[in-house]
Amino acid sequence: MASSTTASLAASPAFTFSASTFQKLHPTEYFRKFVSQGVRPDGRLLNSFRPTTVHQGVITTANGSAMVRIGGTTVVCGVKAEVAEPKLDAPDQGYLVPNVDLSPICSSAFRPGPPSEQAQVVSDQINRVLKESNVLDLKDLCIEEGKAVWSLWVDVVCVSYDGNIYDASLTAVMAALANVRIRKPTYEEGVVKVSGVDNTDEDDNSSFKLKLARTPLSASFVLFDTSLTLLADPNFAEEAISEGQISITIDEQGKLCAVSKVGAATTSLTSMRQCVDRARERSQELRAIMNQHQ
Amino acid sequence: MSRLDRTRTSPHQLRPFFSSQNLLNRADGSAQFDFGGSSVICSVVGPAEVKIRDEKLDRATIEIVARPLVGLPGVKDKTLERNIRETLEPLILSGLHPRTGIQIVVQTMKEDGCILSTAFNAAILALLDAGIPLKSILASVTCIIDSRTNQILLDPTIEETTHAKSTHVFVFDNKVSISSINPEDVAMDEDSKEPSHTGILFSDSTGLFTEDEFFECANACFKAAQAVHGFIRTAVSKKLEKEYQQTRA
Amino acid sequence: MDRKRVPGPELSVAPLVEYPVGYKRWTPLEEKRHDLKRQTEDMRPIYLKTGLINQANGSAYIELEKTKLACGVYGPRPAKKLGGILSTKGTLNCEIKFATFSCAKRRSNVRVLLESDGFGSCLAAAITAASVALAHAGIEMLDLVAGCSASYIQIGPNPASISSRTSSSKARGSISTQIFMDADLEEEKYEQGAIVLAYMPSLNEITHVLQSGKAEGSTISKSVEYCVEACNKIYAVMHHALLESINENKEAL
Amino acid sequence: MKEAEPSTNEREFLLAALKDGARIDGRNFYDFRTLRLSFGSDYGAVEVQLGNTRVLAKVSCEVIKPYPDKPTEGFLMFSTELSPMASSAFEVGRQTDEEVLVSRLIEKAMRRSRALDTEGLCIVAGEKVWSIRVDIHFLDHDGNLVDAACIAAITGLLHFRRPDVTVVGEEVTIHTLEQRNPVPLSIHHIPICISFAFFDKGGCVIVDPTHLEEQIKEGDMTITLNVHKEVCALSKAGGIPMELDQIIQCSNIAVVKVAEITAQIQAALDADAKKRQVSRK
Amino acid sequence: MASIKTEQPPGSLLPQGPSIVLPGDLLPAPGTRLVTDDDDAFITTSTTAPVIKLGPGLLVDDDSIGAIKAGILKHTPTGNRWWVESNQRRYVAAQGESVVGVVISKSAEHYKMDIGAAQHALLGVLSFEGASKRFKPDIKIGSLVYCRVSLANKDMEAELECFNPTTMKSDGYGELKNGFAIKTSLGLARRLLDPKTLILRLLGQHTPFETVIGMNGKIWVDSESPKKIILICNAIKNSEFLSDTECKTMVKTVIEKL
Repeated sequence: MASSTTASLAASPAFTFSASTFQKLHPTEYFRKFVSQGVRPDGRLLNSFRPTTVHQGVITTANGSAMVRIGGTTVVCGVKAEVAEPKLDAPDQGYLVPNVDLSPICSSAFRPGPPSEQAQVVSDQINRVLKESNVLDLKDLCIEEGKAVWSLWVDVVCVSYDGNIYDASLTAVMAALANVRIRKPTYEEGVVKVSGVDNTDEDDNSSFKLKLARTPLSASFVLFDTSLTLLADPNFAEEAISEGQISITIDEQGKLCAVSKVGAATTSLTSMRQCVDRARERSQELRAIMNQHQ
Repeated sequence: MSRLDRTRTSPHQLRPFFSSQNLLNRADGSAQFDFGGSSVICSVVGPAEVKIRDEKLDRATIEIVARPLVGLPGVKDKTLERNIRETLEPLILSGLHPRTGIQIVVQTMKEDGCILSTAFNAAILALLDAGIPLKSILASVTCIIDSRTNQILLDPTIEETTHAKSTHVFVFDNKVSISSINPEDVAMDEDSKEPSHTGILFSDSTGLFTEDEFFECANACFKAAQAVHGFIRTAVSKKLEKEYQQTRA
Repeated sequence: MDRKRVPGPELSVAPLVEYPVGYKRWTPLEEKRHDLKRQTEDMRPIYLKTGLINQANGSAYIELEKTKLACGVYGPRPAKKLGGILSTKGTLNCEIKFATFSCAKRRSNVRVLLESDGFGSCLAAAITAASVALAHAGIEMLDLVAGCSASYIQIGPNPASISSRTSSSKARGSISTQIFMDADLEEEKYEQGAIVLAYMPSLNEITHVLQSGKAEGSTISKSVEYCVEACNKIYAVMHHALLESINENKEAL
Repeated sequence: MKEAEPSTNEREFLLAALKDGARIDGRNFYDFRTLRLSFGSDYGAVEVQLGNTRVLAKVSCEVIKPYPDKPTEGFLMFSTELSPMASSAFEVGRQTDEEVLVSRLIEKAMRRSRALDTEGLCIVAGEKVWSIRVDIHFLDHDGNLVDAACIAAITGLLHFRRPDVTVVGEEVTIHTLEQRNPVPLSIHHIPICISFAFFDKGGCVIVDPTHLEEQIKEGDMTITLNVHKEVCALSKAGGIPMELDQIIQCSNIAVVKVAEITAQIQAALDADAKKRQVSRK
Repeated sequence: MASIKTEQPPGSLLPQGPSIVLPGDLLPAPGTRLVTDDDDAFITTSTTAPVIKLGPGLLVDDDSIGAIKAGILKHTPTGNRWWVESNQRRYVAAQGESVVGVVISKSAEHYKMDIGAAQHALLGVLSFEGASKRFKPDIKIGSLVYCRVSLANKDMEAELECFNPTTMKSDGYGELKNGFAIKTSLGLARRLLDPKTLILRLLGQHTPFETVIGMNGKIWVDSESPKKIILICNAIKNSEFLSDTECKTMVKTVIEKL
């Protein structure tokens, strides 16, 4: 479909140069041509998401892991459980520490060095969703009250960046957390021990899984052009020319866990409603994908 | 039902506003805005010289620096910076000042909930004071849904926030938004009695809430934001009257 | 304290792993490898794919069972002027990172390598992947470079298991040094030395050798031989992966 | 953005005026600018205005583990990042020499002079101690940041109340402000910084220089004193050499200024305490 | 200040009374022809309607005229000009305005001047009365110069000149020797140039002094003694937010101090 549309564009007399040159020169104008016809240069409809895959347990060195692909965006999330001292004001609570890493390997747009603003913002968003919609009871991570607790380092590494990092990261985080297996610890005078026996069968009681209260999953959109047309699941190019972003995060009962809208001119409540509705369907699809790979 | 801060009687009542403009002498513009016990001071410098690497040939570069009251800035403050920048950028007519920089510094002075909203309102007052050309102004209000009563509490204190099941921050401008011209929107407005021109400039909600609750919050905050808009207008008028009392003819 | 990340506890350690009495961990007693399916000269099966990173000019993803590694190539782009000196040579900047969760102990804030199982093999894999990624990026090269690793591990004491290949072992009685190709982490624990070799198969030239630990000359020369052999095998895989990517491009057009 | 140098006219006029015994803002050489102290609703928050210079200090506390070698010693930390709000010459994440200087002086004046009894911050030896944190925010820079910051810091510490705690064996209960009245910190003495600027090869000495005066000054010195005429710190980092008796003259001036400022701080604190009592009733 | 309920619906037309506008407020000019200051291209909505000339602080947004700054909406019947009288500190160079600048550096052709705007402005070494290749004025770096903005454009540095383009005479432009300079808001500078403003006259009654007022908020003052200059500068600064009567008393008290 994409190719055909491109062809028709190139054919139309308005163009004296190739579609690709035109895209480079006037990205917005280029997109407008497509959007006006209800499609996007990559052949998607305005409200369609890119093909998505979720693979759990891809990293054996981690306690839990998942690789998520949304179109050209690939992220890997690994969860490592380590032992730490609890905070004095929360002696029976562990730590859940999500961080997203956007390194130069996944896009030339990112520079080496400390996390960029974008990386920090995504990390903070995910951290807030996990906390505010109390996905995990941190008391479950207690080993010995006031002495030792589990610290779950949830690290998301972006391998390939092509937009919509929030959806990809959150999905990876939730899939990885669902995949977490921690060996049952024993605590003796300040030392936490776990068994090193590799027990591969599913229903062994030498290790435990996390009790996740809910699984929030998100759907993101960008607002395009002065018409503020909604484009679902933006890719890199679409993010670059977007006027603003909307992200809706929903759990399996259809409860909203987060709604964020930044940038652009005022957005009508109608388009907000459209996003919520679309996010509902999308999060269902995502859950289906997650489960079939489990 | 009396509010936890004991000064308010209604869940939709805002805490008293306070503002003062032009209170810093080194900045080009400055303002302080208070929602009761929460206070944010904001300074604006620019249009001023900008580092070559940040220079934009067609418009001014807008930089936001957010500083917390306690401790060193962290990822939270980065998110705050980004939220404020992404919201102000479309309001500021940066095309009128190409190859310059506009730096906005936001400093929390007192913390009792709703810091983001307080910061938004302080920032717009500071921009007005600095005479930065703007498409429109904005006003922000925060609300929570109380986990025990399921009631929407506007402009909550920190204490009230501890009982929140969800928190919602909204920003609205003073322009009639495109949504009102959009017909199906008007149509929809009849059944769900939403103000015909409720358009959201910025929205950030976390916690656990239903779709209807979200839109209820949006409307409650929209109504409350009108009071903030009115307050900003009065504050600016007062300042101008003081300035022009000599040349009033 | 790192201001630019979501903060966690200042100090956290991996739990102490303990094994129940009588639990038998792998030891290089017989010629058996940690992975029983492999002979000493066998490598792990390689999975190699190009073009996973669509923002990159060239990219490759390589998997040797547990070792997983992604490589992206960006450029050629104009180099930053080094004191304004005009150089007739380009520069190849290389950055290798381990994902925080790639090892038993969480590494703090480093990247790219997704999971590592054995150091030598991981360097070798990195070389292979980088070379494929460069080729995929269409950077002119003399030849592909394949990387391969081997460990020297003493086996025995068990006469039965003395390798007929290592003649030197006879002299030293029951103890003999065996070459384990492409050793994994468990095996590396017992290694006395290791070699990582990078080789350009079609030119038949070695571009890089990293030998560490003690080993007899004969063992080393042997290991080099084996590695070169192995590299030729790897080359086939690389070749295949690149052809694939070309075909895919054809289809796309 | 780098600082704009004052014009020759301003420079020459300022010096001429000083020769004539006058300062640009109409002050005498040994006058401090009007000092305003205002407190927030919560404890340990104080805003200091010294003429056009504005500083906000916020004191906070948390319970942490002490260093093993000092099991009964609490912590006192200062954060003195110069915000671009005070002057666009200050960049985020780039420490200017001025910043280093200011933070050092404050460290010296407050911590090294042992103004705060850190032993008194111990809850359970080797287990739990209070860590007191003073965040100093510079809002507006019209010279003499050090003096303003020190006044803000010490006033904040005097104004601050930490939650009350009861220890029963290993059991530590930290009481909320509702449960029990919070307790003040034990402050040994009140160190005050007095900064001087020198002009005319030391022929002219002024107190509390403005930004313009700092830009043109030939040398400077900061003396930290308390009401008991004890010198806590004295720093003269470079600048023109000064006669010993000039230094002594400066310290004599400082003694007077310290008395005035300490009195004003006390008055402000008392006034605030009264206000709180009234509001509590 | 308490919370104030507003009668002003958002994005409304102008408020009544002293017509104070905020960005986003729309001018009540339905169907008018209007001509923007900079370019005389005009938007016609109805040919019969009166022509409106737009000054600073107003902008045409598709078919409506909106305020972009907070200020007092001003209008003169002559040419039917509308603009927003607003105050700010940061100077933005505008053609024809007189400013006081500081010499930052100099080259063979130009003095680079700091006039308090985002970019430095250029003052040609020949843009002085009677200046020629042979005879060029020599102004030191750091000196104050009173000059006129001959060219201002958002996309390039402003250019300055030290003579009146019509008469080619210096007209008081040029280097300012001695004296002292203070920085005030642009609004105050503008008002000081307005004869309706009392403060300068009041001061003049008590002590003779010279002053040069730059539209960029830089004000140069010279008088017989430093003390007097200081007094005048501070009086001017303090006058900004005072009424006429308050000014009178303020001036009286400071003069007595002298």
